[in-house]
Amino acid sequence: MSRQHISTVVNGDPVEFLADPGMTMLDALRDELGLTGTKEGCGSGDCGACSVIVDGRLVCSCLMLAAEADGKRVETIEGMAQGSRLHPLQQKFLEHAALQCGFCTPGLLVASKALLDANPDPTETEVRYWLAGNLCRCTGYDKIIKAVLDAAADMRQARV
Amino acid sequence: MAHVVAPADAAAQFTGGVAEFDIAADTVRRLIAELDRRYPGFGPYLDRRMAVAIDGEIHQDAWTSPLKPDSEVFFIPKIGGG
Amino acid sequence: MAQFEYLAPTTAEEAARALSAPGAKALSGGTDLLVQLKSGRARPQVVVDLKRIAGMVGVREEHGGFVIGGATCGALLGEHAALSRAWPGVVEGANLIGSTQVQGRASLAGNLCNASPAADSVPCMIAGRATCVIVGPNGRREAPVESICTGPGQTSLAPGEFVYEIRLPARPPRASDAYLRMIPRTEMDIAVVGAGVNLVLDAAGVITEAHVALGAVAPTALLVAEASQAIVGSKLDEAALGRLDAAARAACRPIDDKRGTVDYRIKVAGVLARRAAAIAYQRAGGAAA
Amino acid sequence: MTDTLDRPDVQTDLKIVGTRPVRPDGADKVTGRAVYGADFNLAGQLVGKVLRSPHAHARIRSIDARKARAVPGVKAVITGADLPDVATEFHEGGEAASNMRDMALNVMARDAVFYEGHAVAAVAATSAAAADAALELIQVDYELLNHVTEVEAAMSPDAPVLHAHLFTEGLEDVPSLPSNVARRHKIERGDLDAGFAQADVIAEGRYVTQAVHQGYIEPHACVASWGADGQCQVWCSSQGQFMVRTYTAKVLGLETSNIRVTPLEIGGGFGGKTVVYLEPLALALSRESGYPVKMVMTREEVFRATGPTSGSVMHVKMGAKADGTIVAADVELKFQAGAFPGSPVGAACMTTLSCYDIPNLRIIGWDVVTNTPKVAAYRAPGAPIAAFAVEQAVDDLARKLGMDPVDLRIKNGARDGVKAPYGPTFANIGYLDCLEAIKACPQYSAPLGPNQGRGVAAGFWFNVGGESTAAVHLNDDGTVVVTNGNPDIGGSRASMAMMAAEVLGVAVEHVRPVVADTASIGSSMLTGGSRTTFATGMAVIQATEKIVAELKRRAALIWDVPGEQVTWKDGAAHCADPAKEGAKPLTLKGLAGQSARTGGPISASVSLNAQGAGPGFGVHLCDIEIDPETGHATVLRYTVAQDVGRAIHPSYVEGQMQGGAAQGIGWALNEEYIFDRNGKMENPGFLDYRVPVASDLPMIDTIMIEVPNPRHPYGVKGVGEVPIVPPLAAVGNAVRDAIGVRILELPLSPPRIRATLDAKAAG
Repeated sequence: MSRQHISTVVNGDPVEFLADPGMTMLDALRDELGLTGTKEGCGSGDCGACSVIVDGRLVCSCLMLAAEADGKRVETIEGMAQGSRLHPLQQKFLEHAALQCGFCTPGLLVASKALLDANPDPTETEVRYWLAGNLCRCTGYDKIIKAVLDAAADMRQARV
Repeated sequence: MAHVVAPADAAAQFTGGVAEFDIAADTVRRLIAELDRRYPGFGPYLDRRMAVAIDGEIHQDAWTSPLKPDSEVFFIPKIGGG
Repeated sequence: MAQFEYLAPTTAEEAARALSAPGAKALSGGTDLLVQLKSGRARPQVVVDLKRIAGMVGVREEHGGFVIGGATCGALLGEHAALSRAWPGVVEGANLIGSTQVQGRASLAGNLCNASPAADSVPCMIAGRATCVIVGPNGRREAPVESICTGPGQTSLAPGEFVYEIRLPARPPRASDAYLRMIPRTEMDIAVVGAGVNLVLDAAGVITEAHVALGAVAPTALLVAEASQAIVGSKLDEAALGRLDAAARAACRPIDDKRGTVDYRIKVAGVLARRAAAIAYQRAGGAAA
Repeated sequence: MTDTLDRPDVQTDLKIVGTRPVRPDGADKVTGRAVYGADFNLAGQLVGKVLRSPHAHARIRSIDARKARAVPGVKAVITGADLPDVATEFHEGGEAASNMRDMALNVMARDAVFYEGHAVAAVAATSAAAADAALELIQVDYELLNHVTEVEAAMSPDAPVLHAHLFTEGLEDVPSLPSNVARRHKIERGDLDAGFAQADVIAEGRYVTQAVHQGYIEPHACVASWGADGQCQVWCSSQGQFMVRTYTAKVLGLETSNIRVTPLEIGGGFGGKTVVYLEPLALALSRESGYPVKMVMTREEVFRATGPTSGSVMHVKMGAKADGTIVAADVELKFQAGAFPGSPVGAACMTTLSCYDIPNLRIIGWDVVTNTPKVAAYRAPGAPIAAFAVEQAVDDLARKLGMDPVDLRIKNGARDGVKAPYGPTFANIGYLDCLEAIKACPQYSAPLGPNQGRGVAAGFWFNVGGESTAAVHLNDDGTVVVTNGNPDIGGSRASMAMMAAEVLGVAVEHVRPVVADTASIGSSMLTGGSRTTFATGMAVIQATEKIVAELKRRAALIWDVPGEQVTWKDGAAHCADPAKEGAKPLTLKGLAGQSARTGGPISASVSLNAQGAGPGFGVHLCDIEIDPETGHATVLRYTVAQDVGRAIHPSYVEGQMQGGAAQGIGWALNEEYIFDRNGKMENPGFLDYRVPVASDLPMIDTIMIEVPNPRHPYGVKGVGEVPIVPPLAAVGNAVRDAIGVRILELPLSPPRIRATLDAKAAG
């Protein structure tokens, strides 16, 4: 099976790589493009550690073929900060100690960004159900939800 | 004379069920040596498997821990953690 | 992951030809197919991505009803205000599949053609009398959604055929639907039992038309005629709900598995049928049952 | 050398301890730059994969790998025959004491496989596809044997015997026949029969729990490189790089000096990464292939082949007098050990009654091998299981006595001066304070609606001290590096920096904490047993105190005054010599700048075996609502009160309390290993192995009770493990309160709750 030429835009930068047909988007990000911030926790779409945003839509990159990314815009954790200026969600996760081991954190940050892009003023319940696909085993979610709500408030403030 | 207590199952295996002893010893190392003299094989078993609690405080590896004349010494299985 | 060839045709006819090849499998959202590829349960030689075919992604209103592209993701349905107003149950079903991430990919046609008895989107499609437009090597045909699944993992589609779009009929006034499912957690699980109810009321709130479909209680989703008869002509009073509960339970032919027991599924099928009917009744404008 | 602090006065006027700075390693973790096990790569590395047994119990007659070796791109294939036949030897490398032979056999089978998923061969190839192809071509000739997975079945005389050499230890008379019972633990006190004779009420029950997994989101991963000169390097995520080095050396028969292990970031462990699975295989494959080898487990492999904790059957009988005095307790615990001996039933025996002062007790524990994956530690190993039984028996006693369940625990609770069932006398413990805090918290008196229930439960864990090393170095500009050997799973780098900064009297931002590889720091016991902040923290404090002593000596040299005339405060040396009136204080920066002239670089290192780890107590309160028609349970509200000694970084202490509670709630409601008739796990994935998701849980309120541990300069006690002990029973008691009948078997899944309600309705 011949490798396929894929051209896509990752975190705003045009990128090209060759992909075996069976390669997932997650494998492409990690092994072809060296972006190891997106993690594999299960490979079956049940843990959310591989969350990325494709054309504005939050998806699991482990359940998407790399070939499907041709011509699409992909946003990963590596694109959330602007240089060394952290995104408000990244800053609040640190301030609230909303991570312990940190393995689920990239997926949760990308998913939370997609949430606030769509719903700038979510309730606690809306945050919890939106993030239900991002498993965390260390924190019990309490501080994560508080960090997202706090960041949302700051971002609404900044917009005023 | 330190008052020494070993777990019932360790005692069952080496001392025929005797689990409490009174032993004159000023360090844990010497106390274990005396126990091994009375019940051959008991010393290495205690060293390998047991932590030592002296007057209420647990010492995981405590050969050098001093004993007071009326110390209370408990041998307890080594504790792992998760 | 076994090796295969990836094709992304831009016309339905091209796709049908590609899917006719031996060992060819269709790809829409991929949230079932990729899991099966990785576990080795599926070993296709060719994967045909349908998402670049015009009409496969999107929702449009037509003759008062709705036409949903076969590869449209559940999240997009939830964002379509008119569809969500007219068919809250269908949209609910699509938006309970897996996680937010899965709903960003999983499609109604994919959920249907994967033929899992527990598929969340299927009960309300069946109860809503939805049909699907099927494209194949010898042209297009339309078929009711309930005719697609023939058993766990099996469909009535011929080689080369795929579901091009799902059609939901026009809604008379005072008509609505609802979907409920039983899962151990609050998200992420496969339905242990699912129930979709579609009702039409008259001006006095009497049920003139009712369709009840159950998921995960038989080799395929079940359209339960006796359950409809149990409530048509009523205002969904306690007696009607009791008859509905009994009819739903009687129709179940579930299995014991790692998610639930036979006894449990039968009992809960009755419970969910009642509860979904009450929600659909309220949505259709009837007083709270 | 062992620096034993006898009785330091616990300092209270602290400026940094107790604050909540952002953790120094946080930026990398929120930007995706942190390097976890699977993120590390070496040029030219091969992909390693493992062939695992499809059978739960079978003898291996032969393995033919010729076709596999012929696959293009395959560079190495190994089986048990390529690894040393390790002799039985007990070694203290990570947990209490592990049998090296069993560990080696668990890393790769030799003559027989003991569970479905047991490693039988491994390959290394230039691509994953080639490795997969090779695995399918390895032919293993198995002779199927009968298998047993359930613990009581494994104990019965006619059960298939896994190990012919296994004779039960701990019995009065040495048994003549081998069996699956590896060991009997026994703790006794007083006269059980006399105790029960005094009892006015009795509570009794047979409790059953299933094997559950730690559930860390990061699968095991490592990269290994066997040098042509025999020098080996390993990069991996684990709870202890020294543990990996010790066990890998034992399994491969290598000198410790020939292995250097570099710790990568760890994506969760909870005890499950305190043993080795892949590292010895990756090194063996690297030796045979001549290339570095990278191995990453799939989620399915993590479930099938890495240590869950024990499934259990437990019998509890407790008696109390009418006035609420508990007079007798008889507890029997049967725990699965998995394929090789070593379940946490010993620790369970020691903890199960430790919240109580009971005069007459007997605790029997059975360690039973079964054809299931070898059990590994899971956060306070064994204690949550035993608490599930005892804390519900206590709940029954309270109901029969008509007594408030917290009051009953206060009346019989462990306190200073009480002798623990396993021996030592408690001192400086805050258990009663936790009970009072729960009784006073708003949730305890909040009204409950229909189908709602409230449950309370207590929990105990010893906490461990043990060996740690820390080194502190002063940089040229007066900033500081603190190096230690403990992987940072939950923010321990922040605590180390805070403790060093406190001693130095400088802002924590000037202290850079580093976790070093096994060649760059003295040996340290792994991160686990709730020990890191206590034991490694103690080493950090002592090393920093040595730095301060040296800085004062250097200042005295500069001022040319006697040493006693120099004091240290707020990050600077102060001169008290009247002759040097007006001498400006010498800051860290100033002293660092002159270090060349005053004796050279300023560094200090301390290695110690920390004694006196203060035990931890916790009391949890759970409100739950049951849907009577579907049996679905929803946790409405949850409060955790815990004696934390002294919280160095309160946010991360709260995080341990909340995380432990969440794992316990998952264990109680939905998590379980499901085996089919062939001993094959039916749910090896996060879809049907159901850990709690964000929408399952409410906020988890925390009450930190600080009863300082005098054996640590700042009063630290371990906090990581206690919080998982009470929740199983807290949820169990809440469900009982809601539905009026107790369910004695986990998990409390909807089908089980609905079936219980139906049985109750049927009378």
